[in-house]
Amino acid sequence: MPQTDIQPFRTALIQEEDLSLLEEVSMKTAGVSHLEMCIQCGSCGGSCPPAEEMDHTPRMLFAMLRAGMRDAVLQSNTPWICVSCYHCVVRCPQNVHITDVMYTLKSMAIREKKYRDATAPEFSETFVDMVEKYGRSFEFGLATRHYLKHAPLRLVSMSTMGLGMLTKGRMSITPKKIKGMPQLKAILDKAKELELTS
Amino acid sequence: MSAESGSKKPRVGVYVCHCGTNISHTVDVEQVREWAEKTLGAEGVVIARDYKFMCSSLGQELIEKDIKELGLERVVVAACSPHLHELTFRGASKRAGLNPYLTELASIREQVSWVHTDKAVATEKAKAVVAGAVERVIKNEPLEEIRVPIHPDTLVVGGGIAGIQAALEIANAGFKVYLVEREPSIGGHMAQFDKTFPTLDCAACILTPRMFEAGTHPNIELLTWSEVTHVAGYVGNFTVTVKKKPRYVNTDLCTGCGICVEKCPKKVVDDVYEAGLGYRKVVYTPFAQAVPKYPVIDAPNCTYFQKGTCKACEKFCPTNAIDFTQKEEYVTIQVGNIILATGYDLFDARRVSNYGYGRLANVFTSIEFERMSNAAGPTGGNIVLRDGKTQPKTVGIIHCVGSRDKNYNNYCSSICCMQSLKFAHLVKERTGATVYEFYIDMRTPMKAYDEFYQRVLEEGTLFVRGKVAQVTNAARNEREEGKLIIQVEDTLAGKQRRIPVDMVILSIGMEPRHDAKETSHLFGVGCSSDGWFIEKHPKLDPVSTMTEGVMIAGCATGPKDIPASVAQGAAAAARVLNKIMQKEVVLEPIKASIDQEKCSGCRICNGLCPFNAILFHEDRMVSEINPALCQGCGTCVAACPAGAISGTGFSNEQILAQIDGLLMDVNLAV
Amino acid sequence: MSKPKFAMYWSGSCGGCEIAVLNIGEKILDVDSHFDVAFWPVAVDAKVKDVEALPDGDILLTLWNGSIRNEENEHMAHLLRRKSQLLVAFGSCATEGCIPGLANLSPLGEIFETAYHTISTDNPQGIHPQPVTQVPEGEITIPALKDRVYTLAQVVDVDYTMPGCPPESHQIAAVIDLVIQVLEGKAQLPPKGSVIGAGGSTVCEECPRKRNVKTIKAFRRIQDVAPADPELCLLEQGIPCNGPATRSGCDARCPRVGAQCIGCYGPAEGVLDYGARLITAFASVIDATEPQEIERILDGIPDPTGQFYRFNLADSLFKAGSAALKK
Amino acid sequence: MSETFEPVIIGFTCNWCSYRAADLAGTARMKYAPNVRLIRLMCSGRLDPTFVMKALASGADGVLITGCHPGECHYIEQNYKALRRYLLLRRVLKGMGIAPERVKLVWASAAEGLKLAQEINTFVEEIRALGPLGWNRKLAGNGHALEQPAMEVTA
Amino acid sequence: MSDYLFYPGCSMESSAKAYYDSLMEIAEPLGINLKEIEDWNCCGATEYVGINLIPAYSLIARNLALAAKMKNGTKTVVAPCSACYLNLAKADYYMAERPALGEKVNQALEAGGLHYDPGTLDIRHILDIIINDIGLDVLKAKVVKPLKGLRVAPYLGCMVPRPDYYHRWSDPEHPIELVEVLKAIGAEVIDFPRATTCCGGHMTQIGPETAYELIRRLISSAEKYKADIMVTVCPMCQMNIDAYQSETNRYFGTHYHMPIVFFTQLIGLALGFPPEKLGFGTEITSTKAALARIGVEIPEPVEEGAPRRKKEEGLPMPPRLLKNVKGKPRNTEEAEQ
Repeated sequence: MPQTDIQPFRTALIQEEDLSLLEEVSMKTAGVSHLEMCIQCGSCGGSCPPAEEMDHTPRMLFAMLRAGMRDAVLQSNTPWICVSCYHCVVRCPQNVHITDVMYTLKSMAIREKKYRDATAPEFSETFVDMVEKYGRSFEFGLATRHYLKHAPLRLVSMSTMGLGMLTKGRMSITPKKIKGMPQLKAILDKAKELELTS
Repeated sequence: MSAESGSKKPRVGVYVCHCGTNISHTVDVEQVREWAEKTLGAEGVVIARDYKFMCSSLGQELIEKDIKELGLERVVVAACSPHLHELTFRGASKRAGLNPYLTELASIREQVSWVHTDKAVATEKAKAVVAGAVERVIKNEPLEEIRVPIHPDTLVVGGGIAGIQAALEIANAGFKVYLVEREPSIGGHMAQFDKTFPTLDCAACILTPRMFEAGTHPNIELLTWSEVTHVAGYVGNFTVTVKKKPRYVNTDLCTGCGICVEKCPKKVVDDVYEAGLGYRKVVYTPFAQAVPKYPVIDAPNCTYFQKGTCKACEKFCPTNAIDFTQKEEYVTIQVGNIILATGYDLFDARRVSNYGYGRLANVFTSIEFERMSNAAGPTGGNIVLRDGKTQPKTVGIIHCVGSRDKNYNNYCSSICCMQSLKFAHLVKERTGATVYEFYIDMRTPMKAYDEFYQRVLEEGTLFVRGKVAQVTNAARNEREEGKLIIQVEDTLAGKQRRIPVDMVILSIGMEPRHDAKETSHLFGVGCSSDGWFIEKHPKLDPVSTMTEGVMIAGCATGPKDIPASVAQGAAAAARVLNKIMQKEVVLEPIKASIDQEKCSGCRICNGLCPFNAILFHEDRMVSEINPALCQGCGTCVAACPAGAISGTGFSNEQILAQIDGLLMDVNLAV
Repeated sequence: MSKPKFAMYWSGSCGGCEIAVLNIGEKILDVDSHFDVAFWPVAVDAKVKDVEALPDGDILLTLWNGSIRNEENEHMAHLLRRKSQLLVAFGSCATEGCIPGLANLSPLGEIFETAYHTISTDNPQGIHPQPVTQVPEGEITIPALKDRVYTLAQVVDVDYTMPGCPPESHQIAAVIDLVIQVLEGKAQLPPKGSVIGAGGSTVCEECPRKRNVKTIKAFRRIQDVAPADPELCLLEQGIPCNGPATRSGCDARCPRVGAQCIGCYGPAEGVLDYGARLITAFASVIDATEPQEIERILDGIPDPTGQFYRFNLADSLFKAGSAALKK
Repeated sequence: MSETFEPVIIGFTCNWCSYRAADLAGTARMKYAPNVRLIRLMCSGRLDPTFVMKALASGADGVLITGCHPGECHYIEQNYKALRRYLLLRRVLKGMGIAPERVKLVWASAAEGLKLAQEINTFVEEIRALGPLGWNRKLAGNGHALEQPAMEVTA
Repeated sequence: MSDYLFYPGCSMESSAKAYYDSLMEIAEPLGINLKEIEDWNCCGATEYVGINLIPAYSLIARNLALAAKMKNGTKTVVAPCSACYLNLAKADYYMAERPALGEKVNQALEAGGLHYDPGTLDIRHILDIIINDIGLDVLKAKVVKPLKGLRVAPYLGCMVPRPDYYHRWSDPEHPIELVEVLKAIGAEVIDFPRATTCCGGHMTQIGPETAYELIRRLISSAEKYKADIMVTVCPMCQMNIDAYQSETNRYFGTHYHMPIVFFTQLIGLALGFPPEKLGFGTEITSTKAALARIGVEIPEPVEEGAPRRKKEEGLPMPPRLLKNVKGKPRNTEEAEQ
């Protein structure tokens, strides 16, 4: 797990000012983020169902983006807690694509290895591995591999449920694979070379 | 460009304005000047000058001097839009003895320097625009401005506080006013309010005297329960048709005793005056101090009109004033000026579904609360929950509902902060409840407004800076059971909060009237994409419109508080009085006329004029245009297959020449 | 004493104008009695070299009918201009290009193709005319076509124009009378550049049909309107009649007998583009506000360009279609 | 043609809507392509097809006609007349072998400075794509027989 | 029979088989002809976008490109899974809103010999199809066994009504579509305040405590409103509430029993199909008790905000709004009818 000595959200002093940060995040976000339009009203933070688990409310993260607090933002657990419920998006008076910004922050945190808990990032990566391998998601493989690594104890408690899913035919132990794997691979390989630059 | 060959070309002067640096920073003004003198010399340009501010008195004198000394016969000023300074420079020419209509403005600011960046390209375009103006002005003809007398009467549309104010100002100056209001009584939104911020004086106490004055003023003719259906004519001479909806009450006989209302057996929800919070009879006066005092029968809900029986009101009326046979009637009035004070609609709070209005009983709108807190309202001034009895112990007031939100209305409704503070005060005063105010930004800019904010702070209202995310009845724990929970981020604490309350008040914003677009067409005034009427100039001419003789006042142009609306009403009145005192208006002499020799009487133009200015002489089999009715649109000019119709100011010759000028560079290249 | 000289020439045209002149009956004798016919290929035998031999301005009056289609036309135009005091563009071809002018819609290549190498032409050896041909006897030439059809005024300076396809005989007679009166000092010539032998308004002025405010829901070909109301304005019946935009002078010949005016007298006084007048005229009577509906009504005019420019194309603002102009 | 072809376009504006929209675009400092040169009419109903033909025949590559939105005409309904003429004019142009897309009618209210600016940019690009018309040059031919051309009409 | 391109999504062949089976049963009688997109791939759920943008959208766009190739007659792609529906729709929308994204994604697609022009397809959810294309009247007409007396909590979840860039739904927070459909098949529908709140999504995997709390909120308020059963349109929601209910109970020491099924399963019952053909019995939290209830009367609950007309004493309520659009205030009396 990556270590960073700076923990800006523990001090009242801003120690980093990366003023291009906001623009960078905006650029790397799908669609037109409208991030620069945020008026700090807090309708996002107010809307968030799992807010109680978050280091920062989304609004606060956006303020920190403006303040250029790169590490603090990318270390925040907020994007990883986001459940993609889009309540904030439809309520935002400025049409900020909040959920998509959260995705962007995750990908940046992964690229820069800034996240502080590996559970979520690695779950995503496992999921993606499956998809890149088979072209379809593979719940059984995903669950087992994930729990083995991150919650071996939970695996036990979950097994009853998992068993239920298996016996009721709601989970298969063999992955489905699409015909066009080579094509998909070609597409994804190409895609990985590309970056949103404008 | 051989049209002029033979006959000698008139002497043209070209004046290029720097407009400080507004033009010169993107257009090489000197180059344009030099080019005009050289290249356009062949077209008749004898002098070209450039100057820092052509519109300044010195700039104008420059032109006057040249007209006199160089005997200029045409003038082109390359500067800003003709809508700003056409009159200025026509004036200059006139003073120097040149017919004002032989002067043209070439807009190289709005159409060139302000909208382009590349200086070289902009300069070339500027030249083209100037060339166009020069070729055009050569074809201009001297015209005489048309003067028409102004009818001294005025129409005021909308009987809210702005309209009442305007009407009184004009009436007190001794001129007749028709005050049209579509509701049964004048008074408008203000009549619904209890207290007014920041002074907290009672709305009724300050409004009703004005209403009464308007209702009894010898110079004011009230046309309530009426709507304007048609407007014809132009400044000074409007012909307006007003539809008077049937009251089913003979106002000559009615004494306003109110027995009919008392006896009427049927109650319906009052969506207008009581904002849906209370009931009224089917025959009703909206409120006690209504002006005029005569009641109205709400036919669609009236048992007699539905079932053919009842007539309770008729039976009990001591003066036999009830008249079920009344039909709507149309009256035509002549006025010289019109003031539109048509006001606003309130935002429909049900659209913000996350605030639960319409689904959660104890979520109220600001207007509902106004009625509730009003001693004359449905609860007699008691602040209670939807059950009609329980007093709230905690109240949440939410700002900016439907305002400052791209999902609804982008703009700030400007009164909500103050009205919310007022509510906080009233709730505290009447119930002692705990009050929360949820705001994004506290906006208290006018006189004594921030002081009021201070006062409410003192009173212990709890302010939370954050746009409320949702109001829900889905409790998460006992503390929240049976309450409305306001979920919000306290942006100052940086934490999400769930605050259980008994009552929620939504401070809903203002919207343009739902029929603002129709109204704007009816009166020919501009209407923004939002629906607010457009001022002639947002700063310097806020009560005039692009249509001469039609003024605007109050919330019809955008959200305003009472002082601002009153001020605008008075300002619009001043504008009208100024016109009336001038006794006559000057009209642009842009008119079409038909060459009787060339007209073949084919009658193709006859169907084209919406102002019925074209008449056909059966005897001579030719059409003719009535200059008084012609508005100068030029549609018939463009339509005449025989080329028999010509239009002053925008003649074919002028426009074709302008095209040649605009394309001069293109053709020089060939 | 010698009589003033008269000439008439026939370039790119059908010859109808010559017939029209002969149509004036015994008036033709007045021509003979007042003029020496110096040059009139149709009527008298004279050679171009005779004309060339004349001193400049020796011919008093030349009636020129026909468009300028080839180099010979152009050459003769310049020649007769030099030799004549008064040059009159006589008839629609000379004044506005007329039917020959419609060639301006097609490229020359196509015109040759159609004329010499299509089924309608019997051309076994597939002859394709060349401006210059070598034969044993030497070199023979035929005049090359110009890129497009020109009106007389587009090539030389013209004194008067006399519209019509052909000009009405009574109008011709009137003009001849006028000239004679001028010769006898009894009348004044109209100002140079005037249109003669025609009215100043449009056909509707002379049309006897009843007319009202016009609103059209559909345009229909005259043969589809059966029977057309004999009293009522044809346009009001949806029949695309060019009368409203066409110069008066023919006494509304066609509408009188129930046929729509096709516009042979060209534009009214001072009109820059004849077709444009018809576009606005027809558009103005359409009774619809929805684009689709308007388009549906316009479908009733299958060939608008032909309808509006049948006679005037060569003299229109565009003068030709882009096909003929593309370089 | 070269990519740097800069079309010259004549724009006809209505005094009450689009001309004011142009003023608004100016006061708001909105930037748009400099290829359009505007002429002010009192109403789009004043637009005589002659003007459009004159512009195209005299060297313009395109003509932009602007007026009040349907139902918003300052003169009540004259913009509908402009619409009818425009639709018929396009058919005639097509018959002449001129791409009807070279003439475009757009509605822009006095409040729509931005819309006007955008419409102008779009139209300039459309004309750029069509390439030069250069009718004035075509007419200025030497008058002698020319080789086979192709029609310009695009559908 | 109206034709649609069909994107089932991974869960339809595993955890949400019941959804798939029941949909396949009811499609025919409702006249819905589903043509499965050949060789479709996973949409990346909410995971891939969190790692790498362009690949994530290329992954989605491959499906769009394949679908576009198949579209003849219809341009509508139907997705029953919320996440799939949203991903497909978002890709189509963003590729247009952000041309730069569109270009990049197409560059990637070219590598696989594919291409997609945003706007070529309409991405719609099966519920949208049933209510707007098929229509309630047709549905009502097909009902043979109205679910009289079954109290259902309509649970739409998040990704169907939100962000709804194409404005297909009546409201992003309290839409009426699912309610209408359930009423049409005779069920008693409760005014479920949490109809569109979150089930915890993938948090059941990576942050169970967070998820359990969200699940608890849902189950508890469904129970508070005396619902016999919850009805959803989303595999993830169904999975979380069904399969993780016992976990949740264990975590909070509660004893909730709130079965949850797919709306297509209930439609199936109403259309008279036998439960086993509709995938009943595959749920972890048994529906036996609930289904047994059908036909039994249940007393009226106290609902907040009863409609104005019924209520003479106290203060009147404004009528409910039908569709959330700008317009004349108080414009929707019809909302009452």
